[in-house]
Amino acid sequence: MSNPGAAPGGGKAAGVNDFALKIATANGTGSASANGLLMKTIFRMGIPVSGKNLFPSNIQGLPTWYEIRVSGEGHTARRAEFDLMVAMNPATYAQDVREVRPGGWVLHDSTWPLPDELQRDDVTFLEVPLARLCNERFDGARARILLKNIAYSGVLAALLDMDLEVVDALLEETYGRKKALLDSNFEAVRIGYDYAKEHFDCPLPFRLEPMDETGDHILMDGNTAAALGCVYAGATVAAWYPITPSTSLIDAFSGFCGELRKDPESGKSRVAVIQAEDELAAIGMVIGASWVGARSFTATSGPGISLMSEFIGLAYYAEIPAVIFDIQRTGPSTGMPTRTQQGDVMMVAYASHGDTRHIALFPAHPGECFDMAVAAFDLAERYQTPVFVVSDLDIGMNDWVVPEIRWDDAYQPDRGKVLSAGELEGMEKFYRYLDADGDGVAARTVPGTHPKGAFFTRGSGHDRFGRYTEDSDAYQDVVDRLDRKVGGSVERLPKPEVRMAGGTGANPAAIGLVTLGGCRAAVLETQARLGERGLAADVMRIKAFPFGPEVVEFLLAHDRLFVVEQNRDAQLRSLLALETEFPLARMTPVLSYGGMPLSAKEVIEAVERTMTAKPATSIEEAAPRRRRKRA
Amino acid sequence: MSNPGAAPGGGKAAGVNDFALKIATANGTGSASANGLLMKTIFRMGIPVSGKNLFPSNIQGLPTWYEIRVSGEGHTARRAEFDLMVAMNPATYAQDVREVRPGGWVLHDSTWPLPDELQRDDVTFLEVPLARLCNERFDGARARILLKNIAYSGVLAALLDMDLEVVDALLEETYGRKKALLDSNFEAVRIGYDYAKEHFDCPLPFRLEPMDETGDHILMDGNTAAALGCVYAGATVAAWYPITPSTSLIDAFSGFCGELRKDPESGKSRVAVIQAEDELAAIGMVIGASWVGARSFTATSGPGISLMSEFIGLAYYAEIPAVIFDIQRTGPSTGMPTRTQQGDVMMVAYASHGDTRHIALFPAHPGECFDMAVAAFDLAERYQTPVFVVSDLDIGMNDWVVPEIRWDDAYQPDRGKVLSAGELEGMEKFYRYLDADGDGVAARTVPGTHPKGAFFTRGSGHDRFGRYTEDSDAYQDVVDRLDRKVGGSVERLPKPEVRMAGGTGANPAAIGLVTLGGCRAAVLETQARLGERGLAADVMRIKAFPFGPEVVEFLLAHDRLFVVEQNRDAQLRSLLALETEFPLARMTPVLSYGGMPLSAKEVIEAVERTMTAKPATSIEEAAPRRRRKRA
Amino acid sequence: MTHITKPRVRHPSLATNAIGLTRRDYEGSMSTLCAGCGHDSITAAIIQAAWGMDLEPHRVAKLSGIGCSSKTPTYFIGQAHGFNSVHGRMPSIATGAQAAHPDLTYIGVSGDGDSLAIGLGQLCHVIRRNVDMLYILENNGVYGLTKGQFSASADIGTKAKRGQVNHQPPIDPVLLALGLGATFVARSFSGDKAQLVPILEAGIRHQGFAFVDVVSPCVAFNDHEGSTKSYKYTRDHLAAAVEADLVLPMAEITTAYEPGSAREVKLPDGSSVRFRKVPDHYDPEDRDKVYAYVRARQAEGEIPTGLLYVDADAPHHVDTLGTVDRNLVDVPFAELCPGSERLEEVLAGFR
Amino acid sequence: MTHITKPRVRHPSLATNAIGLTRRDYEGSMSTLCAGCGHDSITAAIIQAAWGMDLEPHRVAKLSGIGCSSKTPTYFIGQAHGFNSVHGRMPSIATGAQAAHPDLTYIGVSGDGDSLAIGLGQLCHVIRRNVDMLYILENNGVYGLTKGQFSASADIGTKAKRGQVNHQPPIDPVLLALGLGATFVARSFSGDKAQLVPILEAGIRHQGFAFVDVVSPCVAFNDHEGSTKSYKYTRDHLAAAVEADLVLPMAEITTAYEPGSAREVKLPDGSSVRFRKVPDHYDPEDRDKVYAYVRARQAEGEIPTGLLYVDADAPHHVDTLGTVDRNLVDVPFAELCPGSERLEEVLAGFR
Ligand SMILES: Cc1ncc(C[n+]2csc(CCOP(=O)(O)OP(=O)(O)O)c2C)c(N)n1
Ligand SMILES: Cc1ncc(C[n+]2csc(CCOP(=O)(O)OP(=O)(O)O)c2C)c(N)n1
Ligand code: SF4
Ligand code: SF4
Ligand SMILES: [Mg+2]
Ligand SMILES: [Mg+2]
Repeated sequence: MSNPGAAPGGGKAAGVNDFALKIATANGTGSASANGLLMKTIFRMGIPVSGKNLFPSNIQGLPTWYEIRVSGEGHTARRAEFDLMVAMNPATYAQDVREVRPGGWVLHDSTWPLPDELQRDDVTFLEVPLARLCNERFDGARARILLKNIAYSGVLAALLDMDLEVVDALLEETYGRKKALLDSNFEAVRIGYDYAKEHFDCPLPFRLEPMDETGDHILMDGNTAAALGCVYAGATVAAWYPITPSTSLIDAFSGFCGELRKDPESGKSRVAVIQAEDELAAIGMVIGASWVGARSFTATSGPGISLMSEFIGLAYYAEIPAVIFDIQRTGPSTGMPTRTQQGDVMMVAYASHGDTRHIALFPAHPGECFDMAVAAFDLAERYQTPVFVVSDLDIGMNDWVVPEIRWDDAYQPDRGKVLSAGELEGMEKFYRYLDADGDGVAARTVPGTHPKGAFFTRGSGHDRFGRYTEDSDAYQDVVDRLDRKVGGSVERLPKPEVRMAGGTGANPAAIGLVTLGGCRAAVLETQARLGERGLAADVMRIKAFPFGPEVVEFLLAHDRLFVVEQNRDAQLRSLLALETEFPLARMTPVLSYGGMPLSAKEVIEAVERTMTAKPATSIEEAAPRRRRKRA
Repeated sequence: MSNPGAAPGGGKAAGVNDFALKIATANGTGSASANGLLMKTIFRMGIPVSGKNLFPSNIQGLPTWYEIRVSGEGHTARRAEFDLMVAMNPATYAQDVREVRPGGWVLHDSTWPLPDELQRDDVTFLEVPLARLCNERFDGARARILLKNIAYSGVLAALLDMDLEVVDALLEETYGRKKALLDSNFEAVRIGYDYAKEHFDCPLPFRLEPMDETGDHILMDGNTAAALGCVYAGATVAAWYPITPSTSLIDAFSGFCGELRKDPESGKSRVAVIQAEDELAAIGMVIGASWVGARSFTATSGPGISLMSEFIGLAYYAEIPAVIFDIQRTGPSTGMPTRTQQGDVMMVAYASHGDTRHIALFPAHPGECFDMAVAAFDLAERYQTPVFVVSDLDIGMNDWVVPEIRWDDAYQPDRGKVLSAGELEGMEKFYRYLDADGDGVAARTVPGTHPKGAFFTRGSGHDRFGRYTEDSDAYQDVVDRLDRKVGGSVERLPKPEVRMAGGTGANPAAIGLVTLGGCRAAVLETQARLGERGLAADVMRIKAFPFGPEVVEFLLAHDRLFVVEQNRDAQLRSLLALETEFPLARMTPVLSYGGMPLSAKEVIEAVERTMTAKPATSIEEAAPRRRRKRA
Repeated sequence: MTHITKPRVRHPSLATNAIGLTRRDYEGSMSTLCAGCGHDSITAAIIQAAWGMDLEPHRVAKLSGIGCSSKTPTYFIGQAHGFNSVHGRMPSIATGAQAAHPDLTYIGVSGDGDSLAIGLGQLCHVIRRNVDMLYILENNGVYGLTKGQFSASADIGTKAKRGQVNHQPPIDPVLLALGLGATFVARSFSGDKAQLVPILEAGIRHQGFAFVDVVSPCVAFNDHEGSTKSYKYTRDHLAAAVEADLVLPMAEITTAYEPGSAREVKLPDGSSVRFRKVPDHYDPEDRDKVYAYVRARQAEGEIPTGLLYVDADAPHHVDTLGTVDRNLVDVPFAELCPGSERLEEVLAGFR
Repeated sequence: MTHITKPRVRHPSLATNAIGLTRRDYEGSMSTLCAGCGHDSITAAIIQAAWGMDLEPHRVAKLSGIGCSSKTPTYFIGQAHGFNSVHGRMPSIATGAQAAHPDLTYIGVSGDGDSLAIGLGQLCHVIRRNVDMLYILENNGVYGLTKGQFSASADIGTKAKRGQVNHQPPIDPVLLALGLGATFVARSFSGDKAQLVPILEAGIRHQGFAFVDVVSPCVAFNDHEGSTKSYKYTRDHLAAAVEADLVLPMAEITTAYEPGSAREVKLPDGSSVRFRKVPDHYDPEDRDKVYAYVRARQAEGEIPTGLLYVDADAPHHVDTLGTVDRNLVDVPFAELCPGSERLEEVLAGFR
């Protein structure tokens, strides 16, 4: 499959393996397993699929939705239009029915009939008395509620031509040992399946057809992948404080370490996972652990980064490695904890008071969450500074089909310049902040190594020898080096992903689409769609901060630039202008910040809207405030 | 006098009322009173004077310096060159002697003779056995140490032609009631004065000559002025946590309130000053007090702002007024707590995670600290958002000669849109976040006013009615208004101070100097000096963020722009480019960030250096990282 | 979505209180907590107490941090001003608000994560300042809203839903408060409204910081065997050692209890709290005895509940601040701004 | 600038310890504190203890927050790794470092502002976790470095240099630590090196969190009448109730005391601490008795000093974390990275 991966693959006849459905249920009714079953069945049928879980900041009772998009072409972005709505939650019937595209279909639990005012004559209603059927066959509230979900999966299996063998196999894998559970699940599937076959003509015009596009792929969420990356990178200390949507990263890490980090003899653990009392303590623990030489990390979200600001400045100035995962959610303040956004881009770049600048990596999907987690530890130790891995709720908590994660056993961690006892022994005298190699990176030592290695770490003014100072020149000498050091990291940072409309190496198209993170999927889809309409657009997806020369080259090579991102204030666009000196006026912002995963529709509309309007490039037009255009 | 104030006034013959001296002592030896005596004497002689206290982050024993600049022209910036050094601290003899300009003078306590290697034949040494003289006349270590300082003031009085009557008058004012103390101080002055008259030919070529330039002026530090502003603005709650250099602002506030806010009958206080347990609590208390309708503020420095970040985002999003004084010091991290810098400019503009943008005021001297303190409360309540007053150690803790503070008794606080019980009574229903007037500012209520006024304040997603929401449109509706609201504040923010080389209304000169805060003094002096050398330069001094149209106009009107500021990363320049879309490449940074108050010398050199080099304006030259030039 | 369990009371639910309001008038929007969540029962008790005390809704300020517990202020007294602040920092908001406008009734609701982890520092200091407010800690031993991690009040050995076992000693909020000099310390159980309501009323009347730790089972993540915060455990181990019985103008509440041997403690507003001294010589005003008593009971696996300690005379925060008797927010600007003449005098010192 | 007051000892100051180092080798750079600052005396005691225990300097990690007290790690054991972190957050740094490299000797130095105000939350949680370190609170009742504001340990009624009077009840670090389950609690006085040194040694030996509150007068801002943190007051009111006497291989220290009636408490490393039981039945292992005893003494205006409580058997943080016996920093990468084969198995679950 193409995305993420190679260029868009062979499209199918519209309808087949190209549709989106949305399932409306109530939070805490256990629909997750049913939705997972559907996702995995489609995945195992070899068909690219993506799921978006739109859940409330609540534990039980509030409305929740699950969107499934099937795309033979391999487009994983959210599809704003729905061909089929599975309306299981009477509380949201009205809204759900409204959202189906004209000519679409509504599957609902006719145990509670739809109020007449909700009827639409441009959609087909499929009525299945799911609750009644389940109540007849199963005992106990719990079983009835859970199996009702499995039952609608059965209906969908029939409607969409799912491979029942795959469904059964998956149930086997899940409930294998629990015979009773397994049987009732089998039965629930059949209840829905048979009812559908009996009452509707299956399959629907849009349906599934086995493909071979997911063979070397996995279905995983970004937090799980990032956690696995931390395990493989050799992280030994994780300190954290729970916060949605980062919590599942640590849960996954602990889970993996349970097996992968257990000492065979003693049964003890080769990792310390510390639930701190808050985010200030979490980052403090990470800094402490890194200071003694451990690979250490924390995972949090926007509010946590704000609270960590003071410590981040300490790590920057005292030059202590720290890996920080920022799984962004909708801000500001508490904002919408279960909605996605890219609102922390500017903050991570310059977090903390005074002059600071930080390395940041921007994964676009779970596969990169793994790779960048590993890279983050190498960079943090190489440059002795905090490194942010900037993910978000969409990447972190939704299941994505991505190329399988690979591991090169030849990998050795880059510990950077850490002096060994031997090296120290041979030294005349060790000074902590000497720029011996002229790359701005001074050699460090870890406590306990060797008597000559001792030095004093401080966040107060210090000179190149590590001594306390209040002298202007001695102070400047150090902060100037810090600036060179972080600037120099560019040579080891991932280069932007560039996709020329004309293929690799082709001449630049007129339009350049610039984006970062999870927007990638929608932007690549946009590129494809615009291409079909004869609008050639090149894509550059930023992978890291500070920016490398390739970023500037791309910007310079395009007349009409669009910067696509998920925040109100066009933060990536701002960062690009600030750091490359490329004029803001030449970058048109395309902004989507309502908390939903980005859809190509929004981007295409924004681009087409602007292409018909005249570009505003002259400085003279500059308004006294940021000019922005929203998606 | 001219600066701050009208245009540079009549210069005197070099030497007379135009020189700088530096006094080197040890911390905790009580030299403050002696230095204050000197400053005030010169001030009362009607001569513009400025003092810079360079003290260590220590309570006792470390070297400390006090610089006094006398400038008949009224230039108050630091003068890097010293005509006279008063070397009272053997620990720093070497460095101190080195710092005197060729042809200058060194006054030192010959009780401890200068080591020969320190002798310089291009300076004149004035030896006074101060310690010995004082030990002969006075008893007790304490008296001897303190009076030795008064004695060197006596020497300076003779050397510089000070008006002894003024000196005596000042001593009277200070020790009036304490006869014994007064006499010994008189005597100490005479000891130094007589010894100098006897052994040196007084006065020195550079000396004082009475003027009439300080009549309507006062000698005050910025923290004292800001505190007074808070008293006059009607602030009733101050919550803080001690941190240099902001502590003296709260000390002054408490001091003033002791007299000015005491209830005549009960003797109780009309203000609550709460020493919080940390900065997070301090800003929380401010937000709580503002929420119930009080004018409330906090004062802190960089580290405190970092810790307040989360709460700042809450106040922005929940729309609660808060006045925050950031008395900047040298960062990052703990940095150099007793050195000055302008390193928090970017941070205050966008503090906290998610999309945020804050109003900030940048006073240039104590006079403006008073005015802007008052303005800050009006703006915070008018726009229901945090307002920063961004000062620094140089402005806040050093004594400046500024035009006397004036108060218009007609002033009434602008409480903004706060609904009264009457207004609420007349309303159908009150909704907190309705943009009734289309200016982005919604009416608020304070608790306890009227049953109809109740609403729920939250940092989580909310709609225009104040209800909790996770809906994209309802969420965007509010954050879009917030952006309009803060952008709209420009109409009430102070306009930049513009000084055209050719006088008000003159055509723009080729050179434009842009600056903010305390740099003003050095930049105005630069303008004068460059003018003398035939280089016409206009000056724009930024007073507030967000920027108004005047800022853009000035930028557009000048070919060669220099942005002068005291940080490493050219933060004001960045902010200008980001917010006005004016190209970075056209603004040459002039940066001084060693922690010392800015001197015109640094700026002049930087400008001249660049004027001889060719300008780099084309985008194509843009490097993949911020290009900066340092002062 | 669950409705708040309505207070079970004898008289028609539309009875009005002294200011003519019904219980309904003290309800808020519909609860979005899990069915059976202990927090909803506490909400019902707050409603009952506020109604019973004839509180003017708009003179009440409801504050909270972040968490399921901290969501509950939306569910009671809809006509009161509410402030759902940030995680663990509600005490500072309350402190500032109270200093500026002391004569509102401040009700703070927090959770064990909000109060004992991220907010522990602020909790300790608001206790130390003795800020005049009712502070309810809805204690379930877990972080509910983030799906069941252990909080600092989780007991050693409890198993989380995901199976991990807690090894850290719990922080006991009652002992912490006693140790820090709290002037009103009580503990109750969300399932025991008969005890909880009068405690809340006494807490609101107390002039100072009234700290009420309420064990409030989280049915989603911490209501299973092995957890002392579960319904079952609490029911079995409740040692209703000390019951507070508030003598109010209205008869109905007192009748809910038999007097029994009692000891009167005057509350500043004239009302009084009586203690049923189950243990002999129990003295609710002797901090050390109370501390020892609570420790002893807990050593036996009991949870002493009731109004455990009260010091009605200690000065509260506004007293120590020494501010005028009026609310600072009510002092007219003319009395705050010294004016131009005083300015002249002030500036004299700077010439 | 003051030099560290050298430990007053009988033998030539260049005597070497078991690893051949002299006291000088345990000194740091010159102190920049005020002449006579109590903190300098504590620094001298630390030097004495470290020398006496033959600590390998480079195996010691010195940590602190911000304040005059927090500056002192620069003044002792110059050859140890030092970390002067940020204000009030040293405990988290120590917790992370200790988890990754437990076999270093961790010595934390803090002040009453650093520990009881901005750092109170972290202090409570590091106590709760029982992180294996020596934590010295240099307690002077004021914020020295910021020039004399009251700290949370300032006593009611004390006057600050600028004349304001403190009205808030102090937080007593010893009672706080006892209440939070600290496993080693001691108090001493900077001026009493004979008592302080053995306490520090015992604290370093203790496997767990050793909390030592040292009254340390601030001569610049808090050494005047009315302050219980002044030299005079402390000297007058010292109730050296419990004296710790560490039995070491070396004779010289023990000889500094007469044995007297004593009770042995074994420390995990085999050494033992003996208590002079001034009060009868004093039991340093009974938390409740100790708590009551301290309260009682303080009620009489006394400051009980000495090693007040110790629980040598409680598991410390690394025990509860259940990490391998080796330092995590010493586990080779090969044992941390599961490799490509295991990856295949893991990914199987995601296909
Ligand atoms: C700064 C910050 N960190 C973390 C979170 C995530 N968070 C929300 S509620 C919560 C814990 C709530 O636990 P508790 O206070 O016990 O409330 P409960 O849900 O158990 O009633 C956490 C960690 C947050 N909202 N803000
Ligand atoms: C975040 C932050 N806030 C405030 C300060 C300013 N500050 C430095 S030391 C200090 C108090 C120190 O008091 P204490 O811990 O008692 O140390 P002492 O000087 O009394 O020994 C404060 C408030 C700071 N450095 N950082
Ligand atoms: S998760 Fe627990 S605490 Fe939260 S609402 Fe549900 S039951 Fe209550
Ligand atoms: S100010 Fe006080 S604490 Fe600080 S060094 Fe001086 S005496 Fe010590
Ligand atoms: Mg809880
Ligand atoms: Mg102190």
